[in-house]
Amino acid sequence: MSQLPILPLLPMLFGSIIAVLAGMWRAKAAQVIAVIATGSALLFALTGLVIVTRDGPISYDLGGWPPPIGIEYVLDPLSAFMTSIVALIGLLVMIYPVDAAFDLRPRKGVPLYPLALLMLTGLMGVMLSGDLFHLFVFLEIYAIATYGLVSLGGDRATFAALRYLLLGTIGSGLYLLGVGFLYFSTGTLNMADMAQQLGGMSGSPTVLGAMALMVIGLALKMALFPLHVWLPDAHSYSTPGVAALLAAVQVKAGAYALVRILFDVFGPAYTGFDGVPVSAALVWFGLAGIVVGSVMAIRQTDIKRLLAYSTVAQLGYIGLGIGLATPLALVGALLHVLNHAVMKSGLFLVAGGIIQRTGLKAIPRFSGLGKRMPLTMTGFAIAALSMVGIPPLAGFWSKFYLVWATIDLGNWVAAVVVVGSSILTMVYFLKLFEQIFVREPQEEVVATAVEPSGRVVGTVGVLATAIVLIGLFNAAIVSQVLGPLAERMLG
Amino acid sequence: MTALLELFLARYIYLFVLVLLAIGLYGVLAKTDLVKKVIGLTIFSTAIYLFFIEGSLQEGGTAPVIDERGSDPALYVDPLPHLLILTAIVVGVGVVGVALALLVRLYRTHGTLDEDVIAARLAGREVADDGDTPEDRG
Amino acid sequence: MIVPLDIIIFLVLIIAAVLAINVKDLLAAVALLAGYSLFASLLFAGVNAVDVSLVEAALGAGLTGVLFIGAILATSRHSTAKRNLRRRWTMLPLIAAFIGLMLFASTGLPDRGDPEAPAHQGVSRTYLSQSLEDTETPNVVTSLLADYRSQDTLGETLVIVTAALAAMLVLVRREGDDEDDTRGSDPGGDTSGEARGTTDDEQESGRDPYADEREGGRR
Amino acid sequence: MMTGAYPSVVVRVVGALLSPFILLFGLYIVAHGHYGPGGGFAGGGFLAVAAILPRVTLPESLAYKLVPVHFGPLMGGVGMLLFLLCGLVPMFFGGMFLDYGAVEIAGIAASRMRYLGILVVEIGVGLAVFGAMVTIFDVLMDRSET
Repeated sequence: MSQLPILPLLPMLFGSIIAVLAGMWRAKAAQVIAVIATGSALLFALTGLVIVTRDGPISYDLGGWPPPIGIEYVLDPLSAFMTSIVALIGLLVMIYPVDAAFDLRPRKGVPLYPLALLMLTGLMGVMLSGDLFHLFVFLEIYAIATYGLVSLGGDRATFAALRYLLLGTIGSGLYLLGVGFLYFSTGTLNMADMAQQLGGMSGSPTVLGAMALMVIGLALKMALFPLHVWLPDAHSYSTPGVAALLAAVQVKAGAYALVRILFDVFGPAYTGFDGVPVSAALVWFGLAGIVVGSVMAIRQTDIKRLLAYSTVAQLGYIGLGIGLATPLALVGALLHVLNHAVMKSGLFLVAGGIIQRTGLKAIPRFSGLGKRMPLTMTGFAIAALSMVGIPPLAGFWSKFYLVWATIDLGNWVAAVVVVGSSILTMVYFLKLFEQIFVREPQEEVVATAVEPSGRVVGTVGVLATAIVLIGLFNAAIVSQVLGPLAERMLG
Repeated sequence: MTALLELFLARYIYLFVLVLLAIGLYGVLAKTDLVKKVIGLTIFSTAIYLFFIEGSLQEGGTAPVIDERGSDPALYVDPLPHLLILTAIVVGVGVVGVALALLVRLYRTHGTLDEDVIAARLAGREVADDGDTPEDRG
Repeated sequence: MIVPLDIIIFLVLIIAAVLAINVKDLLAAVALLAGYSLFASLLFAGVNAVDVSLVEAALGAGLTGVLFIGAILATSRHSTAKRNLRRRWTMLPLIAAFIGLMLFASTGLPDRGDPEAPAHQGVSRTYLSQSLEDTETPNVVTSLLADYRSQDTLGETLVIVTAALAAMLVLVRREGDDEDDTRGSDPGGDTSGEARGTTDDEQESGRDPYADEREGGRR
Repeated sequence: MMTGAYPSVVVRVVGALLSPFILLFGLYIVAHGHYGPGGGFAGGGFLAVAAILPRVTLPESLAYKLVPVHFGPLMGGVGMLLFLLCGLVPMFFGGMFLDYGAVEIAGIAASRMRYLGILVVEIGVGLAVFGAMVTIFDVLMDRSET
């Protein structure tokens, strides 16, 4: 299986290009190709995950050139884990009905699915790359595809996309500058090789500066507080399918790159703490993000905007986990990447279903939806309860590991914030629950609404099941995949 | 004095690149005209290209095309940053293309490219149809 | 590389950059930007980066300029934006912090053209000494681009294709079902003209077969 | 807007005359990448200019007959596909993705194979850049078919 690392990427690469050409011929063909491509990518990624957790990482030399010379792809538990998440969420969004997901009827030559595929390709490339510059290239692929997809949401979304483009390009520019500093002080671009070279120069101002630049750049991409300014608009104005992709996997690519670079490339220079304020900054900004995101979410009346601010808060958890830099915290952060992907995409897809049937976005008008759409709303309830952190659902466990990690370190402020934010999350979801389940239908559109189409219910059902399963089997995930991974990265 | 001059000669590239980066960043962050912002972005990225390419210089090296002098690395400049910047230039053109497409679409709706005006207008509208008027469907 | 010439070009670059973001006439700004890119490509040629110089001149200066001019002709030539002094002042500390960080970081970088610099002792030695043997290609940048690091080039080509597709999607014709329209409303909406403002292409829309349909969607 | 016949005869004639030469130069640059500055990106850029120039100067009906609108995305896809196939073929010979040297054809040394692989890749890149740039221009000029 020496070809394994490239296998998840190949169907995506070919699929997106073939979808472009097929889409010029038949409008429907592109979606079929997209489903096939993401489906086979998911299959390969899961196979990869099973094999690498058993046998250890596989390295792949592109073009047959050994690593420092050529570009290396690395399939290790972390990248296989992330790639699987991307492929899973991607597949569900591709199956989701096109009008509800993208608010655009497919037509000949409209590159809707090719662009969505290219975004997923970029995300997977980021996750597989073992080369600092190559990571930048794929960072830009998914970013550019995102700018196009966000603009589907209409006028405000276009404006949000432009603002995101300006900030995102500055972010990748800063990352590129960081890569430049590292290259000129080590003479290599390969991550493993660079980690070795950097081992002897942890105090050098260039390395510290490069670390700061790369962290700022990637934090912009990941929308970590206070660099999240582009996120609420871009996520809430884009169409439900795009928003699900953005919140579930797109911002996680930044988080992944941050984990990869801080722990695998900078390694001791980062975790050693001596005089390096980067990790402390991540902790405090993560906490601030949790508080600000939750408080802002409570104040929203538009469901998609509420979910967008909640994403800011959830990304704060991930930033906190990366900043604490202990194995437990890293497990919590990575588990939260998975949980948040499943929960938030589920919530956005539910919102898409509501919009598909009723056209409503304002929460005060949701009264009685629970009676009209029982299946969809059950999925919604599971995802929302998981977001709050009710055991034994998935969302509980990642917070549990994070709290454990903060108590371990004696960082009581962080522990209080994490627990307290659950209450804030409860507040904004209770508001929704009251409207949906307790009240009687008041609006004409609600009273006549029916369950969304089968594919909507199906995708939401898959995600809700996944939330329950991840919650029940989280011990297996942690002990088999994430635990050893965190130990290795920090050991 | 000569020491200072030598220091300047060895490092002046960084100073100039830094000035250009700052101008570009200022253009993106402080200007309100959207075209000017994209121009600032281009200035910013071109300054990054300069940073890389100037770093590839090796005293006495010529262009990295192997000629009859043989393939001793000391004879040529470092080709790797050249490749990286080739890539970055193409990426930059792509980003500018998408940015301009977004600009054109915004202009068609609003008839202006002033960021503050568009933002105010969108915010005003947001308040207006907060209550899910039928137009909000879709 | 001739140092005084370098410094002069850098000064020209700075002047062009400052003017490009400050002149009111956007066409002039784009011309200045193209000039900026051309002078940058001159600098690239000066340090023997011939490939980069060519690409920067063709794509960076040429095609970017064409795209900018196209966009300006499709929108408006004069910058009407008002100054936002508050934003300007809040941004200055950020930029100052960035400059400080960069200055701090650059103290550890090697001197200009230093043959002992780590970058010249790293992987690029392999490329230079092996390229002719491995690939029969004298131009090392080409063998790097299309062989040693061909996956980068694959990604890069994908980027430009993605950009083209994204631009298509951004400006896709909406058949009158844009976000602000109710489903099934008359696509030839008659309120379209007023919200569009004064556009330079007003007279052009008469001969555009899609114009009616489009304007309905773009109120 | 800008597309359509330019009012000045001189510009029209010069544009019409210049375009084929730019095209030729672009092809030369694509092919010449092995030995000197150039390659797919710069060459593709020149090809795109050669296609855009008639769009700016000549009458629309003629210009869009020379290089139709759907040509842009088509060439982008075809060029990219060429590149990807070039990467895929070595995998059937047991090599890695994009490892042209692994392709075994009797009488051709591995280094020669790499040389040819680079050529194919450059052509693919040239086509893709050409297609993408023309598409972006058409889209900005409101001429695309979508």
